[in-house]
Amino acid sequence: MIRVPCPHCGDRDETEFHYGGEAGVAYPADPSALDDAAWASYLFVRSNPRGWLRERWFHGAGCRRWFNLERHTVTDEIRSPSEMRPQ
Amino acid sequence: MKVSPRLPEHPDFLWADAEPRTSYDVVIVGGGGHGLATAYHLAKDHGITNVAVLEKGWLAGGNMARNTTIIRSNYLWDESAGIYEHSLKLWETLEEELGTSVLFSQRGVLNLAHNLADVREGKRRVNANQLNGLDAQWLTPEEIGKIVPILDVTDRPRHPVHGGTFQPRAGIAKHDHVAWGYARAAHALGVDIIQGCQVTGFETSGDTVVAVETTRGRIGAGRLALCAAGHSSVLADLLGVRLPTQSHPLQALVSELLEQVLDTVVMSNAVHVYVSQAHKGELVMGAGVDPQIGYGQRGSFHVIQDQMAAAVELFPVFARAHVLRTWAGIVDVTPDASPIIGRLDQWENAYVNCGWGTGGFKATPGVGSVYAATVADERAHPLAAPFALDRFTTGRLIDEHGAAAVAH
Amino acid sequence: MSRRLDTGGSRIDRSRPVTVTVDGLEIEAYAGDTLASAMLAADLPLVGRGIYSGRPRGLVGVGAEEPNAWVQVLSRGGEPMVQATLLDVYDGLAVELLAGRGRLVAEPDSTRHDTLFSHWEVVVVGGGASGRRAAAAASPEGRVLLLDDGPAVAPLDGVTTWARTTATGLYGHGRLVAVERRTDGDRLHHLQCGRVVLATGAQERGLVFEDDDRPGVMLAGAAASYVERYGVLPGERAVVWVAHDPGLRAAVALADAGVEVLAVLDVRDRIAEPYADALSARDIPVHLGAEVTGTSGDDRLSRVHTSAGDLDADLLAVSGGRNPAVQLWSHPGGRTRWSDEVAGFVPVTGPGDRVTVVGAAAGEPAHRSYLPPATWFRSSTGDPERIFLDPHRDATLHDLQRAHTAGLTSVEHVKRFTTIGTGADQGRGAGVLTVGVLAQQLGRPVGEVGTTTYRPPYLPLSFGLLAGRNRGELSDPVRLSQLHDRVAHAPMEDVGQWKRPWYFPGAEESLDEAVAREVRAVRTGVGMMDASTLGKILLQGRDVGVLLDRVYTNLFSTLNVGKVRYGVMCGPDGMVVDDGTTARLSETEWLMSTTTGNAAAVLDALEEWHQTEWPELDVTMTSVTDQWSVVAVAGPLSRDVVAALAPELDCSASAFGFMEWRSTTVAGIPARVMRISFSGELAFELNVPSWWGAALWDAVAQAGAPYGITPYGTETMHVLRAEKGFPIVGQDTDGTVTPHDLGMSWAVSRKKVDFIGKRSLARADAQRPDRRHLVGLVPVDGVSRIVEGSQLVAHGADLTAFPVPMAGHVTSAYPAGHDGRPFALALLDAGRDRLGEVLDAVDDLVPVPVRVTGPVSYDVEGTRRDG
Amino acid sequence: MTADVLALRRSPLHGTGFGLAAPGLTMAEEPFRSLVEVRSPAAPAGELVWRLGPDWWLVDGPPAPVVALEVPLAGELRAAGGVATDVSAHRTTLVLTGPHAATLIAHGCPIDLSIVPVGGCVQGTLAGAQVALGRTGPDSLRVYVRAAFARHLATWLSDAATPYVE
Repeated sequence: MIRVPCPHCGDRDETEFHYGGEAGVAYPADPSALDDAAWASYLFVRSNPRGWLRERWFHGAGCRRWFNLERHTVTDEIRSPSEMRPQ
Repeated sequence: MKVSPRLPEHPDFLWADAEPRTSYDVVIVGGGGHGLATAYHLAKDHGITNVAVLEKGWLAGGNMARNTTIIRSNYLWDESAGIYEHSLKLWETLEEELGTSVLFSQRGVLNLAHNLADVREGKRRVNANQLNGLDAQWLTPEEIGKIVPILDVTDRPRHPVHGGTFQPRAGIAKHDHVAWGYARAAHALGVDIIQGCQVTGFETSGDTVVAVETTRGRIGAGRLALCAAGHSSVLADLLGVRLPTQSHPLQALVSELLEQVLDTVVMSNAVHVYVSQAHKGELVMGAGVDPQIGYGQRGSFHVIQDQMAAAVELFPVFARAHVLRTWAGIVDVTPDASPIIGRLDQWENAYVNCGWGTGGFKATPGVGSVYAATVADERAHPLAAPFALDRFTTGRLIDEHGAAAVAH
Repeated sequence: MSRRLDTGGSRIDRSRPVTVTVDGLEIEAYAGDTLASAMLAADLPLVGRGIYSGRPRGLVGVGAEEPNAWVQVLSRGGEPMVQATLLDVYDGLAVELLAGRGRLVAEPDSTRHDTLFSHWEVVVVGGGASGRRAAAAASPEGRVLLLDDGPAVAPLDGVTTWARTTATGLYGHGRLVAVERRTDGDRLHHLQCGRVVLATGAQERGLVFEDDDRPGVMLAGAAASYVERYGVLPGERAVVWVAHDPGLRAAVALADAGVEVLAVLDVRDRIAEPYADALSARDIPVHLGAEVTGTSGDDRLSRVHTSAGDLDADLLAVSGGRNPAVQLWSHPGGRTRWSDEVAGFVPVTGPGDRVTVVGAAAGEPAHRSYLPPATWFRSSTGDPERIFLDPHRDATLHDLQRAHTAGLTSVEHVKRFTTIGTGADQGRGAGVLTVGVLAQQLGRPVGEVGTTTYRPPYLPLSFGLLAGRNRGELSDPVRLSQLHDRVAHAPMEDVGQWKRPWYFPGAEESLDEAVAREVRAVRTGVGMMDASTLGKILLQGRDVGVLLDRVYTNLFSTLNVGKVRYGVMCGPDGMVVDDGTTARLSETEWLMSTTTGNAAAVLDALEEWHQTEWPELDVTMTSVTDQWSVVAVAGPLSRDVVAALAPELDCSASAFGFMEWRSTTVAGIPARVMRISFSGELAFELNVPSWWGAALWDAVAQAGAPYGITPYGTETMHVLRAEKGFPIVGQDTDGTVTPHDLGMSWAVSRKKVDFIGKRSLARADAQRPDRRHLVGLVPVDGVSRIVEGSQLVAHGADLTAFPVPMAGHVTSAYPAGHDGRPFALALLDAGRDRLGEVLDAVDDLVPVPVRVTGPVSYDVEGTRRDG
Repeated sequence: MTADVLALRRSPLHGTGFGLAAPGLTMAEEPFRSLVEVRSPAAPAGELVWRLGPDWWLVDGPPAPVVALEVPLAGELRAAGGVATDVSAHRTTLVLTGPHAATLIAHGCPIDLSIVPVGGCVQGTLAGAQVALGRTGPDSLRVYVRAAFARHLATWLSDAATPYVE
């Protein structure tokens, strides 16, 4: 069980959330300027580290806000929900 | 008090651990079922015996030891059916091939449909399977009830059974027997099996991988074959290749030993129930994949609870069975739920086999054969070719989500 | 014969006798007994048999460490494989002894299993002395819970105490799962803990030797506990063999209870003075550096063979050491190491700062007077095939030796080879012993051989308990439209969690007959259906048009107030994910509809794009799916029905155009009426606040009665839309289909710089001319039925020459359209270039020749939508 | 006429017999409340105003005896400057009171309600249904559940309440 620290609602069970994968992967400013490989990288390639990962969560059953946090993918330790503007 | 029959004994000798030598023609990273089968086929089919299998922990202690051992080939797309059916055929002769018992039991696999959309998808898959020469059937609830009397096929359950697909040649095997059988056979052909040897880096020259750096020293590599399942992306990162895989916990559980009540495998993607009764009598069940990335080999308890609710709904008789032990494997999932097999991007002599998600066990013999051929011949085996990494760039995916949300 | 003492027994209530049946034999017991203590009191030496060997097995332990006494409960509905040491007796309890394998019974389980969540600053597991100390110390921290698996916990100030509660799993982030045994059905507790203190104590472990599985061989501490807790004498003449001081204490306790202790053997060469004195005072001979080498007897112990000679005894009490109970510590990833001082695995690296461990579980000795225990596991002699390491699995030293000679050195491999520790007791007794014996076999220190990771649950949990209240109709929420009562007589189709009317059969009418009638009504008269389940999202703000332009493939910002537009949504990969109509209610308000199954996913996706990529857009989104009940009135006569219902509304085609909406009242009910059509016919969708849903349905039925209005369900809706070639996302698409594949290039804007999915549609694979296109199919003979899910192959292809190349599949098929003839939709390779071609649609290897048509098979010109 | 049309309304739990009046627990549906979701940085005015999330509020007012496409409260709140959406028929209101009220919810909801003050609100899942839970007193809670889930939740609550019915 992961207790996810929602910055707006406090710690809640993971069942209230949707997982959003790696954070910080921005939608390209001009997708048409990317070649197929770069576009495929945006579509499909995300960090999959054994260790700390900055990732996105969505409190779908609660305040319905997206936010970022850092989680250790081996221990599930979570630190510092970071800035409010997630991406 | 009824006494139970013993399972077949393991052979008197399996394998002896090797000390790493300075170099090998092929270094396989990952001593699970796929790595061992690949080593075996390199030696057996291609005469390449100067091979090391590096395992960071204990042999076959990863997903090989943690899966629900379901074997089937009834996948939707031609490419998938091709490689899985190749594998199923190898399963059918594996005991003779390896000379050891693997307890492959062709008891059939049922995939249940719970609504009209499931029915449609199930029939689509059965028809594709039949035209690909596979033994697939569509069964009505009544027919299913005859095969699995303890399954409630009335309209009582919250999500009633509307029918299902059935593959009679599908079944289960005993994972330790399989892994150790490959290890024994590979060892007998001269393959070095090296446990407790973790890869920490790679030495490269131009577009060539020269050696692997390990916790037990540098090991020269003529060719490199990654077979590390959920850890593949971590290894590929060391070579500067970002794989489109994500590693998730997949939970499973067993019950106590029970007198036989279920002699086929029943899967229900819609409600995440995957159950068989193993050779000794325990119910073995797989659950859904946790959504988040996780390498901790631990899953979330609520997943197990949801799964039990669904299982008891379908099999009321299960209410009084007990969960003895739960655990999780780490499954590496690709965007199209199909594996990646082939050259590792720009590297001349490095290959990758990963992304099997929940389907890796059943593919073990097939992967061993086609991946070994790919590495030995330095070009993709025809059954492996569609699964090359570049499909994510071209967009020519092999999307098995529709027919197998969790592929098991 | 009874072994019950006249006095004593802290857990039993002698005023409440109960009768228990074991294998058909009635025995007397007391409330507070476990089945194990009752059987011991009744002098029943046999508690089970070896799973493979069939060897008789007796009671070994007093709690969760018991390997042999697993029974099939027959009473109260029955339960397989219940540990007799943890089974509280009740009057009428009936059990059957087992050989390591239980059975499931068909009788339905009616037990009400319960789940409860609770939240605590501190939870202490284990009500022994160290647990009570920890709980008392923690009490100022807030909500503190002390739980214990025993029958009672003495009250403690500032601490909540729960008895009969066993912690079965510790998970990440302070989640503890525990089971409370209740007479009216067990309760599964989810405890969310600020921190957890494990005071779980230690479990006694045995010693192994030849014929160590003979009934009458028992753990010494367990034997003493039967005296203390239940007033039962476990034997009359006993030999005690120990490797640590607590075993000596047990020997003294047994002697004081009246057992004739013939000898005490200790593997060590020295014991502490207080114990030497106590044993000497009771005239009990002590043999140091001694060991048991075997046992004799038939089905129960009669003679013990030792290095100090043979002794006639009916009890051999052994105690090899204490294993700190580190299972819960281990569940979330806590590590352990071997300690020679403790002669056990003790906790080291924690699973995080929320979890601490105290007392015996941390390896602390219970008494300061204790001398160090011996690291000792088995006698030095004996036939390996008769030295049982794990009697529950019938696994012997011989099996372990075979694993070793086969080349296995890891304890994980050895356990799998021998199956030690995989039984119902999960090796609580055998696990550490096996590590020790393996270390000896390998000639390596125990700490180097290592231990295994413990997996939850600590004790078996029934599937029914885990399912809890989620049984039957509660197993997954049922979602109902607010006019469900009006349509509840129809057979229902499950669509996600929704129940939707599938068709409305008349008396004796089949599905096909009912659908044919319903289709005819809509095509020639008027029909009505409940369309409430479609997802509805209200978008508000200045920039809604901008957002919609980005998420739909077509242009939306140009839509005028009062108008409705159809849109297709793709994922970033260019594949269709949803479709629906959006109405512009005002300059800043838009009402979007989604497919029934995708409502939540679409709202989630919109919020994701908005919050994570375009937060600068002035848009808010609110789900209003359940706010509105929607009745679709469709058919050439629908205008008459709506006109009768809504006198204030000018329904004429000129005043109220296709893809427009109006506010009005319908039968006095405030309504929003939309002229949209999923059937191709003139149609009106009446939207009212859902508390008027039933009233609206009644009013439409009443107003439509003169026109023969016919209720129709999802099946007819599908037929009607299929004739118009309207795809259903998720049926005619499967995540691999682009809008172009569907023939909807008209809905893909070329003007927009970008929309979600646009870049992917430019990839080579999306541009292939031979992609699968949506087409129509009709049987060549005009009558053969086409089956959904059929694969399409070349006409006349040899269906025995595998693989048969497949060119596509049938996504939707219906036995009869408006003309009474079968038709279908399909995805076909390069389908739009193959109109007129004949193929075979194959289901179950039976071909049906079909002709490829365009996807629209009815009113191709689109003239009927205006009536 | 207005009264006639109002009388045609059916709340989601109409006719289900839902309700309980036991010593430690009462449960009832309060039908036809005026419920409006408001998006604004500042709390809107109102008797019962729940904070659902950042800049997101639920205003719960008495039933409005008017026949209209939306309840008057929505218009009032819009006029006061918020972005307002009528959800009166989208959700229904269940009122639970008594010392067992919070415990009853804890049988199917992992949220720690004890840290929710009077006037505080949390959103989460209860028995598989998304709900907003507002505390109006030490022993009284309001449960706002989507209309389509209302019967499921009512059945579940009635089942879970069994131990608290003396």
